[in-house]
Parts: sequence; C-alpha cells; structure tokens
Amino acid sequence: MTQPTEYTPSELMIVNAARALKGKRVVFVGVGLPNIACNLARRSHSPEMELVYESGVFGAHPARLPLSIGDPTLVSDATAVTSIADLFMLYLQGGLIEVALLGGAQIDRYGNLNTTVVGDYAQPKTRLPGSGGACEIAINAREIFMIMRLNRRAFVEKLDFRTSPGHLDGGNARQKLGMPGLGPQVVITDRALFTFDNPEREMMLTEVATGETAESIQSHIAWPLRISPDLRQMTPPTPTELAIIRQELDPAGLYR
Amino acid sequence: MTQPTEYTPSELMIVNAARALKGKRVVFVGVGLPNIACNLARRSHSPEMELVYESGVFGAHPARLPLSIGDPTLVSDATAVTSIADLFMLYLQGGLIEVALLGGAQIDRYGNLNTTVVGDYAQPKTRLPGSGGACEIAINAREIFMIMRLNRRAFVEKLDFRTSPGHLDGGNARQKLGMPGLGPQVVITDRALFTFDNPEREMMLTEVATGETAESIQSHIAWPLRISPDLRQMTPPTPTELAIIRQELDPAGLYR
Amino acid sequence: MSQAVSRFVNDGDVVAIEGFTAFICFAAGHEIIRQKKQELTLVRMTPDLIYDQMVAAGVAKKMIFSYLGNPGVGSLYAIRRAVEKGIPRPLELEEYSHFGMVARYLAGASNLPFFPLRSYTGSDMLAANPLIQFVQSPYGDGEIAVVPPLKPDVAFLHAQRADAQGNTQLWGLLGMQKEVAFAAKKVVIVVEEVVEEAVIRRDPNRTLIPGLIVDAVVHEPFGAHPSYVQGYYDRDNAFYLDWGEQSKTAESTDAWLQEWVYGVPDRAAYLQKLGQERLASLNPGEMWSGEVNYGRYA
Amino acid sequence: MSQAVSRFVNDGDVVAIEGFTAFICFAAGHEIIRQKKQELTLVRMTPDLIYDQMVAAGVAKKMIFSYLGNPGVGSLYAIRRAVEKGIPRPLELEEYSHFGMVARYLAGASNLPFFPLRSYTGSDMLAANPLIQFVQSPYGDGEIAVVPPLKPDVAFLHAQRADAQGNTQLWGLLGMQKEVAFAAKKVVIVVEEVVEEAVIRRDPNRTLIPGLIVDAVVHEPFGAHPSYVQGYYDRDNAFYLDWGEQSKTAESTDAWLQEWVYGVPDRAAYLQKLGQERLASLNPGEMWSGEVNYGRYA
Repeated sequence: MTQPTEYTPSELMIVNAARALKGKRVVFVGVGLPNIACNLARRSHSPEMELVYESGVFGAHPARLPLSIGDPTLVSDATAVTSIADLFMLYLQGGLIEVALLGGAQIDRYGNLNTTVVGDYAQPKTRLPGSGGACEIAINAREIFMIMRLNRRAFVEKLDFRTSPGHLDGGNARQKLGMPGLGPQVVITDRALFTFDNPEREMMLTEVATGETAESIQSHIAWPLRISPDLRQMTPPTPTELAIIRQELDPAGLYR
Repeated sequence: MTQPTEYTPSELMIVNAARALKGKRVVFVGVGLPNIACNLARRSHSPEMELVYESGVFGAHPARLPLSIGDPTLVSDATAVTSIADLFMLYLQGGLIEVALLGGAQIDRYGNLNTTVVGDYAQPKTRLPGSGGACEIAINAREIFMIMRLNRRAFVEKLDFRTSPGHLDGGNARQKLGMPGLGPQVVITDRALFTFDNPEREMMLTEVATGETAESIQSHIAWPLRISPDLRQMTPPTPTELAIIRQELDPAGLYR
Repeated sequence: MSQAVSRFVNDGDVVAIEGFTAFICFAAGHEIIRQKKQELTLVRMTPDLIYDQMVAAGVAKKMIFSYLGNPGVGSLYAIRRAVEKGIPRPLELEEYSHFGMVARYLAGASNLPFFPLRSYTGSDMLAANPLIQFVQSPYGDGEIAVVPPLKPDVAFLHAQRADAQGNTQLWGLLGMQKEVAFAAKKVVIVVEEVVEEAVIRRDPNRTLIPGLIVDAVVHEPFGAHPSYVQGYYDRDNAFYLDWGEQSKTAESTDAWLQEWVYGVPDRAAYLQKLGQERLASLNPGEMWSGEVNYGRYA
Repeated sequence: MSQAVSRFVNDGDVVAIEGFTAFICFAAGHEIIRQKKQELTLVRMTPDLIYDQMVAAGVAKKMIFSYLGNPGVGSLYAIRRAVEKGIPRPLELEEYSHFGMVARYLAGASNLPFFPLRSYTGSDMLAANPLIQFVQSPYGDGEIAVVPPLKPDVAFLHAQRADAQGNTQLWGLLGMQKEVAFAAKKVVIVVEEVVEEAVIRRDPNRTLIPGLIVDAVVHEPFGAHPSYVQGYYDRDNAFYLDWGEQSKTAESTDAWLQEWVYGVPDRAAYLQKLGQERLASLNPGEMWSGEVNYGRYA
C-alpha cells in the first residue's frame, strides 16, 4: 500500500480550509479550492454541512465537478434554487451564512481585501474583476475565512483599493460601523496559517507548514508580522485527506 | 322576443363601470361587482383587457365564478401567479396598473375614502376592514374608478378616517406629495355618475340615471354638490349588456 | 402539532399564521386555543376566521394586520366585539396596509432597518400608527414611507409538501409565505404530504422555503380547512358563510369553540367530526402542471 | 433578432443583456455588433464574454457592472484593453457589488427612489462611485447604504420558453431576469421554444415575466451559446477556454469577430458554422421535474 506523503501547495490549502470548517453548518462557497475544501469537510468530519452558492443554489448534489458557481450541474438535483435577489437579501443579509470563503489579489494586516485594481483606480495598471458579491459577503457573513497563496505582492502594507472590509483599521472598527458579521477569522495559505485572535484584530501567524519558520514566512509579507506566542507546526495532510481529494473530489487533478 | 328593460341598481353599476373601462388595458380588480364589470367590458368592447388580482394572479381564466380574490379557480389555468410582494412591488408600484376599482364606507367630495372606522379611531362605533391594499392602490394606480351605492351615510362632508387618498384637499395636492397615480377619475353609483374633471378635482355630477334629477341626487349627498354644465341622462343598460351579465357572468344572480 | 405548539409557542409571543386566503393553518390556531396560550400578539395580513376564533378564545392581547374581514362574506364579529366592546378582553390593534405588512416582513426577512414603499402619503394611517415613518431620498427626489422590520417569534406556515428536513414546496397563491418564513425566528411547516427529499430535488425552483430555516415539520392533512390548499382541496365556503352567523354573538361563538376546538382532542378528531362526505365535496379535480427538463449534466 | 435589434436598440441607449452565468443572450450581442450600434451603455452584473466581444467591437462607451471576469477561466482581455489602454476606445466604468446591482434593478423594477442594502461600509467602492449613498434609519439604528434605480432602455433576456404574447417561463438559475425585465423600458424575450399559451397556463407559478411587460419575442434556439440554458444545452466550456487565448490581443480578437460575427449574417449561420456535432455535444441529458396538481376548481 502506497501512502501519499508528498502534497501540492493547493492540497495543503484545501486540507487546512477543510479542517478550519469543522463544525460549521452553513457555508457560502465558490468553486475551485473552496468547493473542494467544503466537500472534503463534508466527507470527513462535517457531513451535515450545507453549501450555499452565490448563484442561488442551496443543497447542490452535482453529478460532475462543477466548473463555475453557475454550472448547471449545481442546479439539477439541488434542494432549492433561488433568484440572486433572494440569495443576497434572504440568505446572506438575512444572516443565514455562518462562514464564507474569500480570496483576493491583495490583503493587508487587518484582513481587508483588494479585488478591484492594481495601481490607481482611474488609471489602473491591472484591472481586476471587482467586488462581485465579496463586499457584502465580507460585511454580512458571520465569519470570513480567507484562502490565498502567500507572497509579497499579495500580503501588502497598504492595499491599492479596499474592495471588501476586513477588520478595517483593527480593534472594534467593524462593530462601530454596525456590520453584522464578525469579519476575518483565519487566513489559509500554502505556507502558513494566520488568525486574528487578538484585541487589535491583526493578522497573526499561528501555524507554519513543514519546512517553514517564522522568518521564512515574514519574508513573504510586507509588514512586520505578529507572531502567536504558541506558534505551532502544521499537521501535514493525512493520507486519508489526500485520498479523498485525489480519488473523489478532483480525480482529473484540475486543482492540483 | 322578450327584451329586459328592468334592471337592478347593481346591474346599473356594473354596466356603467364596464363602459368606463372601455379601452383600458390593465385593470386591478377585486371580486364581486368590479369583477363582473371587467368581464362585461372584456366580452363587449375591450377583449384585450388584462385583469390583475391583488392575490397575485395575472391572466386568470376561472372555470367558475370566483367567490373571492383568493379563489383557487383564479389560479388554475392563469397566465402567471406571483407572490404578494411581487404583486405590490413590481406590478402596482412598478406602474403597470392603468385602472383600479375601489369602494368604501365613506367618500368625500375629493374622492378620499374611508374603509377603517365609523366614529373615533381609538374607540370606534363600527370597526371596518381597514386598508387592505387600498391605500397604495389609491396612490400608485394610474387612475382610480370608484363603485359605491349612493347614500347620505356614505357621501359625507368629512370622513371619520381617511384610509386612502383621493385628491386630498383638491387641486394639485397629489402631485405636490409626489404620488405616481392621477387619483380618482369617476364615481359610479346606482343613481348617478360623477367625475373630477375640474381644476379643483372636486366630485361633479355628470350623469343621472333614469328617474333621477340633480335635486334628487343632491338629497343623498352631504355637501353642496357641484354639477356639470352639461349634465346628461345616463344611457340605460342595453339588452345585450344585461344578457351577458345574467346569462354568462352571474347566472346564479349572486350580485343582482 | 400538539408538540410543535407546546414547544414553540410561549405566552406573550408574537405569532404569525400566514397565508393569503389559501394555506391558512387552522390546525395550528385551534391547537394554540386548546393549549390556552395567553397574551399573544397575532400577526396576519388578513386575520380571517382563524384569528376571529383565536381572539374569541382570549389568547390574544394584540393584533398586527392590514385587512379585517371575512373574505367574500362580511365582518369578523369576534374581533369587532373585542375592539368595540372589549369582549372577551380588549384587543390592541397595530394597523398597516397590505403592502406595509409585506414590507415589514421583507425588512424582517432581509435584516434591513426599514423597507421603503410608496404608500401612506395623505392617509390618516400615519397618525394611527407612529411606526410608519418617512425618509428622505439622497437623490433629491423627495421622501418615501418606510416601515420597520417584523420578526415574529414563531410562524406556522401551511404548504402542499415538504421533506423531513423542512424543504418546502408550494404552488398556487404564494402569498407572503416565503417572506414570513425568512422573517420568523422559529418556523413550523405544516403540510398535506411529507415527501422524500428526492421529490423536492426534482424541481428545486419550486422550493420556496429551505429546510435551513425550518424548526419543525408537521404532517397534518386538511390542516388548512376551511381555507384551501391548491390542488388538494377547495375552500369550504359554507363554513365561511356559517361563521358569519355563528360568530354574531359571544355565546354562539363560544358554543362553536366548545364543540369544534375544545371538544376535539386534535385535528384528526376534528376531521372525523366534519365527516368524510364534507371533505370529499371539497375535492378540486385535476389540472396538472406538466413537466420541465432540468437536464442531468453528468 | 435583426428586426428586434434595429427596432429597439438606439445609439446611446442603456442596454442590458442579463443572465447569471446562464441564459446569456449572445445572439442579441452579436446582432448589436453587426448593426454597428454606437455609444451604448452596457449593463450586466457579470460582463462575461458577451460584453468582452461587444467592447472589442467598439459599440460601448460605458459599462455598469459588478464582476469583471471570464468565469472559471480568468480575465476579460478586451475589456481590460479598453480600460487600461483605451483600445479600441476608452470605456467608462460604473461599478457596484453584486448585491448593489441587484438592488439597483429592484429599485428600477419597483419604482423606488432607492433600495437599501447592508454593503459598502468601509469599502473604497464608495469613493469610486458617488451614486452609492447612505440614509439614516428613522428607527434609531444607524445608517444604511442605498443605490438609485436602474432602468435600462432595453433588456434582452433569454429563457427556455414563452408564448407569443411574451409570457415567459424559465427554470434553473433564475438570476436577475425577473428584476431586469420589470426594470427595463423595453423588453425583448429570446427563447429556445415558442409554446402555446396553454403550456404556460398549466404552470402559472413558473411564469416569471408576464407578457404585459414584453415588447417582442424572438425565437432563437441556441441563442445563449456558449453560455447555457438549463435542460436545453450545456455551457460550451471549450469556447470559454479558447476565448481566454483568442482575446489576448486586439488583432486575434478582431479576427474572431470578423469570422464569427461580421462573417455570418445571423444566428442560424453561426450555428451552422459551429456544426451539429459541437451542438450535440452540449446535450445535457434528461432530469424531469415531475408534475404538481393545481386542481380544476370548476
């Protein structure tokens, strides 16, 4: 019996996201890594987890790996399919979403996200997709989990554009603005895990992957990194986790 | 061949309402007299008329005479059935309703209606049904046609409670408040017809039924009545109109 | 139903039993009467016979509504007795128009501080209900009426069918069932049929209420009698007409409650008393929707 | 379609071709390109390939949107060229979040001066778009973002089926088709099948768009290719992937437009060029909804 011991950065992120989702019941999810992470959580520790797609699908039972959040395979055999207005008004703003998974081109130390432009807004160097639903998801979902590759272009001192609010300038800034959700809780990357579990709500290194150190992680981050007093080594993906991903969730290896 | 020459007060109101609806395309309608009037209009001069029911039904094809606006026979074989929210937001407030038919316990000279209480609001002598949809219908429908029996308890100097705005205090009071609809256009009764076709938007006698005079009508109205300079005699219901009502629309004579 | 009422309805709660002419869950109302709940605030756009009976039984201190009538028949005498004469106890009224009630449910369902609507200008309803307010449009086009959110403590909503998880499908007059379900803190779904999840999943667009927000599913056939359920039974119009007479005095109303509510232990007994023949007379016949293809996409 | 575009689209119009991933009416977009319409403001939550092609063809001066991407693939290069480099002409952007766009459609559809939503607080989108404002709740619970109504001059909406009067039924991802239809001043419905009115009336709850607000019905099978129509065909994913390459330079984009838009007179010719085999490969198989009984109530 061969046990996989090697894993890709994507697999590491999927496994860590799935673990972070343990015990969550209603998750707002996009396709790609977040979709695979949710399904890994369902097949391992959280079979009761319900997925809500931004496209208006609740209780999807796709007959194939969906290629986008609008894939028709998500509709056929789903429990409920609703208009986008109902999705945003009743499900998201109504407060039903426990966790949403977000990512972006840039993130700052308070978990604010940029998905709009690199450079100046009026004269952008690179025009990115924009908010989509991210801005209101970041405000209304009870908790936000981020999934992003760790690198210095993404983990910046100052965002070029703040598309979706995280903890804003830190502390209780969100509550002061009356935001319903609690904001970013965890940042899952291919090299480390961060939480915001401190009064300033500042991104804090809590786990490093095999082969990484606080110093190596700092080298990918533009600001002086806050480090948890009990920094831990990440438990690598288990053979079981990897087997579910490779054999059941992404047999074609699209997201490897 | 026997030709009906006698008719009931209800039949007179139905016929006059149907005639007033000539050329109107989208009518918001309740059951009872308004329903029969609309269907008479459809079977005589306005086959293209579309009926919208407050219950959310568009394009009803009832297999029997409906007993209420919520009768299931209105749903089966209808063109569209929608939620109450959509009905009020998209159809009514969206500006699709050309004419709505309203009635009430009291009406004043500016076509304001009371369907809420007789007596004091907090200690009512008689508690009436209240607004239902009438208040927003009176504000948003392009034109309002009233159907009411003429009598002194109903045509009052001052309403006990103004449930639904007509022309308020007259003149361009509606426009000043930004109301989308034009307000009351005609009052159809069992003895006379009134319009508001004057700068003050005050109820004005324009047609009297056979056997009535301006004086006899005034005796049923609490305020000094404005009379049209070209007051006309009402054309009585024709045999054809009465035949459609009696044989097709209300064969059981429920609304006679 | 007995369990659902005792578990989810507390004295003093704001309770909504909704449904526009159709889907009115009399089964829930009668059980609330039998369990002698007290000081309830009853919420419904059209109080109808169900709240006339509940008010007569004295379970309510207040009613939030928009149209007070016996549809197609006339007055609701028990509610009028409470309002006009305080019998059996005074009833506080909080009153809106239909659209205002829908807007309150919408605000509650979507966690908005208010919902705007073009109504109430020039109406005395403004003076009668200070919760109706106006806000200025920031786009320079005047002001508009708004109403605050309404979030009932518990809603009883009737439908044709649901699965065991509460994924609920209904057809016919959709009314405000979806909005109330999302607005309410607890939701009890009462259905004609409990079906397999697979039945629901064959037509996901027909699922108006997801199991996600449902706290209990009660299987109660004919639970909406004398109102109707599209495709399952017709409105029992004789009942509505009879109630117009029966409810005219407090005594005759109480007699009816004794016989038909207190005098029966549950809905099954009520239906048995009503008789098979009467129920059969409400059969609506068949008119099927046709099928659409969602595609397999495997 | 040629007639609908020439009749309902004027230079300078605000045009919406909507549909969330599904129902994207490429047939309308291509005909607008062929008719060389000018100075359009294009409205869509997710501009997708359709607006990438239209912007590349130079029909647009402005775009109102909320998410700019090739779903599941990557960038929309033609739009990025217009925004970043002004090729073939500069493109003004007016930008919202998804919910903000939906709220604008809702306000437009329901004749409201604004629609409130819990979004935008703490976002730089506020500075980038001064049309996003805040209003104070009159109930003492703070302020909330609002957006103004959006009423496109004309909307092209794809669906599975409609009758000749435009009574339109769709299933699958409902997106914002209903809200856009009610918001738009003119509505063109494009369908896979034109059916008898009787088919529509068998299932009135599935009618999302009433003929009342429809100005034209165009029968255009596969009119949404390469997007999909639930139950009729699948998304042509190869097309989306290919476009990621094809659109990388202005030259290759133009070449594609020459071949597939200007080079074909209409949709039928486009489909013929695409080939029967490719269309057949998009067959989604069958998964039927089951029927429900509405009852005859005679």
